[in-house]
Amino acid sequence: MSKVMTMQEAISKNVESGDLLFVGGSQHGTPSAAIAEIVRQRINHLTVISILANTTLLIGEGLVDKVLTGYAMTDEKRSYALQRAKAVHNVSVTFKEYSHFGVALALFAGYMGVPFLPTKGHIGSDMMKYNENIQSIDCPFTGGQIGVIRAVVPDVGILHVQRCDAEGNTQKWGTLGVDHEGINSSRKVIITTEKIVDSDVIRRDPNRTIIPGFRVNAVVEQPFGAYPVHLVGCYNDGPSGFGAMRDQQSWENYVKEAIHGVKDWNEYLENLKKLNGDDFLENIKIKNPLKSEPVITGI
Amino acid sequence: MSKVMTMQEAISKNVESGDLLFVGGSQHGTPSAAIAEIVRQRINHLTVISILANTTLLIGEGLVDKVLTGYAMTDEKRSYALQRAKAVHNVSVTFKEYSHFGVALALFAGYMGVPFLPTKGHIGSDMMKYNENIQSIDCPFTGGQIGVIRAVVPDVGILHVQRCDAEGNTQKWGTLGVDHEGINSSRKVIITTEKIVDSDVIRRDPNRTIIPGFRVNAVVEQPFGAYPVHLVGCYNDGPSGFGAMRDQQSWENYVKEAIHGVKDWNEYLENLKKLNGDDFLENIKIKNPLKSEPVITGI
Amino acid sequence: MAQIKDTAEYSGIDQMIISASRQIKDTDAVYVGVGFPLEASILAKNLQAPNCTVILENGIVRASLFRLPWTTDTMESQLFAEQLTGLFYVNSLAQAGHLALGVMGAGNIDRYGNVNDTAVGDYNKPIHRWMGSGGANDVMSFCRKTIIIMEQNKRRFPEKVDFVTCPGYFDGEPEAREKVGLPPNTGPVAVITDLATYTFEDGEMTLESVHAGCGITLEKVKAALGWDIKVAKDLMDTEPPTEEEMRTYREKIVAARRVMPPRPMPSIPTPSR
Amino acid sequence: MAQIKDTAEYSGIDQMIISASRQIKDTDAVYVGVGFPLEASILAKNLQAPNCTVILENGIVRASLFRLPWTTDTMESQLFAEQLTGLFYVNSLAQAGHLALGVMGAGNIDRYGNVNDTAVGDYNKPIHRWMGSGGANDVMSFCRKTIIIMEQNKRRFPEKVDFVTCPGYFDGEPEAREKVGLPPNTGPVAVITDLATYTFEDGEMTLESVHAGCGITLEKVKAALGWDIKVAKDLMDTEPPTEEEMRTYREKIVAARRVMPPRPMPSIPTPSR
Repeated sequence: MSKVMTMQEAISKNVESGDLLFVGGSQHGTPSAAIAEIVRQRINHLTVISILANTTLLIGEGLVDKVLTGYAMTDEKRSYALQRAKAVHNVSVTFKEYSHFGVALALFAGYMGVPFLPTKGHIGSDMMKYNENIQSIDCPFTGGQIGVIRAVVPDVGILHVQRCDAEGNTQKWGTLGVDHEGINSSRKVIITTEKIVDSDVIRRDPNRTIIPGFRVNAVVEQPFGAYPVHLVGCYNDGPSGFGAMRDQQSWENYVKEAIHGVKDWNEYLENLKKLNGDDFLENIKIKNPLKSEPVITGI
Repeated sequence: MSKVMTMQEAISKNVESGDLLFVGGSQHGTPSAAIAEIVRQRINHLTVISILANTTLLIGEGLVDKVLTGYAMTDEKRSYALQRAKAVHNVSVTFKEYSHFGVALALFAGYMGVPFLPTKGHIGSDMMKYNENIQSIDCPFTGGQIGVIRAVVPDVGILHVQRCDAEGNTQKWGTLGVDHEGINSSRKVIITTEKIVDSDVIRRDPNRTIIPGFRVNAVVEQPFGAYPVHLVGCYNDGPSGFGAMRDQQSWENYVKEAIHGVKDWNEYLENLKKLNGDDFLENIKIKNPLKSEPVITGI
Repeated sequence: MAQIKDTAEYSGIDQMIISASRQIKDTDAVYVGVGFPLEASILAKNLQAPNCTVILENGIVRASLFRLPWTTDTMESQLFAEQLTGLFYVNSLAQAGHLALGVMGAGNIDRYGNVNDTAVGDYNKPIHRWMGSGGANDVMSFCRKTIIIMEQNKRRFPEKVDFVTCPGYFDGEPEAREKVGLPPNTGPVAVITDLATYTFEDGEMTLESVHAGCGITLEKVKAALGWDIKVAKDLMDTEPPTEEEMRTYREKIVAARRVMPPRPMPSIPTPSR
Repeated sequence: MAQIKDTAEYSGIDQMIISASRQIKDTDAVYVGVGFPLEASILAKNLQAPNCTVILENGIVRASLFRLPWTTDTMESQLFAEQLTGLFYVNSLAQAGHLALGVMGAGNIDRYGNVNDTAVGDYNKPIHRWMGSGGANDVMSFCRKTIIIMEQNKRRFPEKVDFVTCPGYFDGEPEAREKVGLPPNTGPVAVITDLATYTFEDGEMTLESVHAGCGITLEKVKAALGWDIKVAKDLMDTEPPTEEEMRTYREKIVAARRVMPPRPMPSIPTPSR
């Protein structure tokens, strides 16, 4: 059964104010277009769990109440996004800090359907003092102390990938960060993809599927959906303008140009080409594509 | 650094009497050739952890003291292998029984490097009464009861795969049973492979690697290394003779023909062809190979 | 193996598989064991549930139709699956509550739906042994609903099993599953045999319908049970197979049944349940 | 950023990276953070450790040589890796004890090797904030040995950190790591700065060598520390870079340093440490 819909539908049907949201694509293939649509729809009071991924924009637009993270600027003095959240939207963001692996473990516990996972990390650190989701217990087998990280089950997860089929059978390659555990822990699942492929492509390489169709609520075809973040096999990091959006003027310009001044991501991409030349997106595409050696199946 | 060696070397250098052994390939791609070599070298007092895989032969040859399993005939009255272990080798085998997922969890805990994993299964079952590796504790977060399965860290793990490179970067496709957690939990790792491929093949599809070279101690190229069990992309289940080896005569015939009467698996394969016709192995090869759609990388 | 002799054009076994297959909805993701459960799920995919996703424990997640394989993990059941992964992944799907339904066999089952796949008599000196849980404990612990398919006789339906491999409703006390830590709102919901179908009312197995169409009587059913079964107020005759069901069943299941391919080694993995 | 002015042909930073790279053995699997640690590991792969496996937290397991990337996860650092996976896998490798060495940066470090990457002053009203642990706690909790590379000044080397992001040896009590449940035989083994190198003796940071070759003196080192440092009995001058080391360092590291490519969005993932 096809799950294909527009980005507008995918977000409005599946993301609600107050949701606990997982954002995939830490460092690789961030779902930038989907994030932009959440901003466009001004869905607020979100709690976000992610590794390094696009939370700054959501924060600065006042849509985030709480962040579960291993790495973020939590100090208003040093973050324009936090200042803006407070000044423009009257939102104070709270943070629960883990080490990166703690975020992975919380999501992994959610994916497995257990209330926590044990770890030999985090223990003895002061993170435990300020994050009640990290505890230490007596190990039932060894007698020593063992850390435990509480499960996180996001209401909705978003992942951008290279290919999936209309039913939502989803394949991503390259580094996966916390994508596997994050998307599999999520109750509702939105997949945005560079390309919707025939199911036959998926089914000739089923080991690459990271979540099966029956777990997926929405499939959106969105080329350059991770731009300006790199996506293996597709495009490199986007050029120009880094360091902008650190003040009110540049931030508001960006939000207007990329989100509220356009109806969708495709119009934004078209505007990028108008501004920067028709070859703007072409230029960041990979230049020397390499193919994997096919694996064989059959009877 | 190349890890390539003969099966004889791989087993003699890495498997010792008294070892806790993980056998991969539950239901798919069992490392039959490697098991035969353990029998040939008569390495005994093994504890074996596996799902449905080739333990019967090891048991009947008196090489196994203990089995960690989710599914096995534990009753001497109903198992020729157990009768033979006792009568011929004076070995009484003990069993620790889990559900299948319990075996996966024990290995997964070993792979993660934690002393246990929690689960909502096994609890309330009588398996807990007879297997001290399954306990129930107060959940540190929810207050309710939660099952815990003790980690298993095998001394050595054996996996048969379709391809790996000389350094041991290993790729298997098709169902994986407990292969991923089993081989990654093992201290020493033996990979037997249908084919040793150029590292370039691995490195153009690194997402398929299930264990990296630095974790691997031995690589053995062994065509038909899973025979008579099917291996995706290579061959179907082997024909003839199922149901044999349920008595002394058939058992001893098999062990002579397949193991002690030949110097290695390749000689056994040659004998199979002599007995059954040159096309014997050719006939079980897949007839209609299908290729996966390559994934693209590059810069 | 007790084969039902009857005068109808279908046997109790046929009725059992067809009745079980009706329980699978088109939107379900179903955790399926080997044997009858696999047959029931393939039948459902050929009838009312073409889109249901079949989950096989060794790591197969499959929405597309496939021919009845001789066991769960074969070249054919793997080929063209939507996802191939491992036992850990499919059981995590189950444990996290994503699987609507489990369909499995059983060695013994008792009044409160507790299943014994391990030992009759003393565990250390058993009168009878099966191979153990396999994936059965996983299925019945995790799936939101579990259906058990098994041939019925008095020996296999004791009032209380000697060994609980898969907890049902323990002694029938309310919330007994939740108290030990099993996921809420799980447990056996139906037992379907070659004689009758059963549901669970307040945790107790309750006779729902008798396979009258193939000559089974209430007395026959009761004689093949180890206790005085609770009978539903609206006890019915089991809905006989429709023509379409029987045709599809004959074509896709009976004709496709294959014996395990003969193999030369003694140490072949036995298919799990 | 304190840049060492010196008369030699190499700076304290050069010495720091080269000294750190020497710690990596050809057989090691090394968990590497972004920045100086990445530079040190790429340098090692071009010198004495061509076969070492470099582990990057987002899921890169890489034995083959690669050009210094501008951060850990780039198209180039991914391309042709031996294994691409996720954060869970690489940290499981670490937690299970398979990684011989971790190399990381730090915000502050104290007398007993405790690292603060979080907050100076009160956690809720900090005088200074960093981005938090990233992968640092994972590296230092799990790797058999951890090396910290950082530029040195008195502020970054307090006697006691205000917030323990990554436990070192706590207060120096024997077995303190094991008591809280950290894996046995782990912890920081060296701190390498632009002024000096340190080891840990009985859990206490101990001055091992001074970068005399680029004009650093013992006094200068002591002035850039927040406590009276324990000095090794056999205090040495740091072994200066060899010609081969300097040539390789200039070619493979200095020439390959790139700034982060400019990007149009504010919400770019900041590279982790």
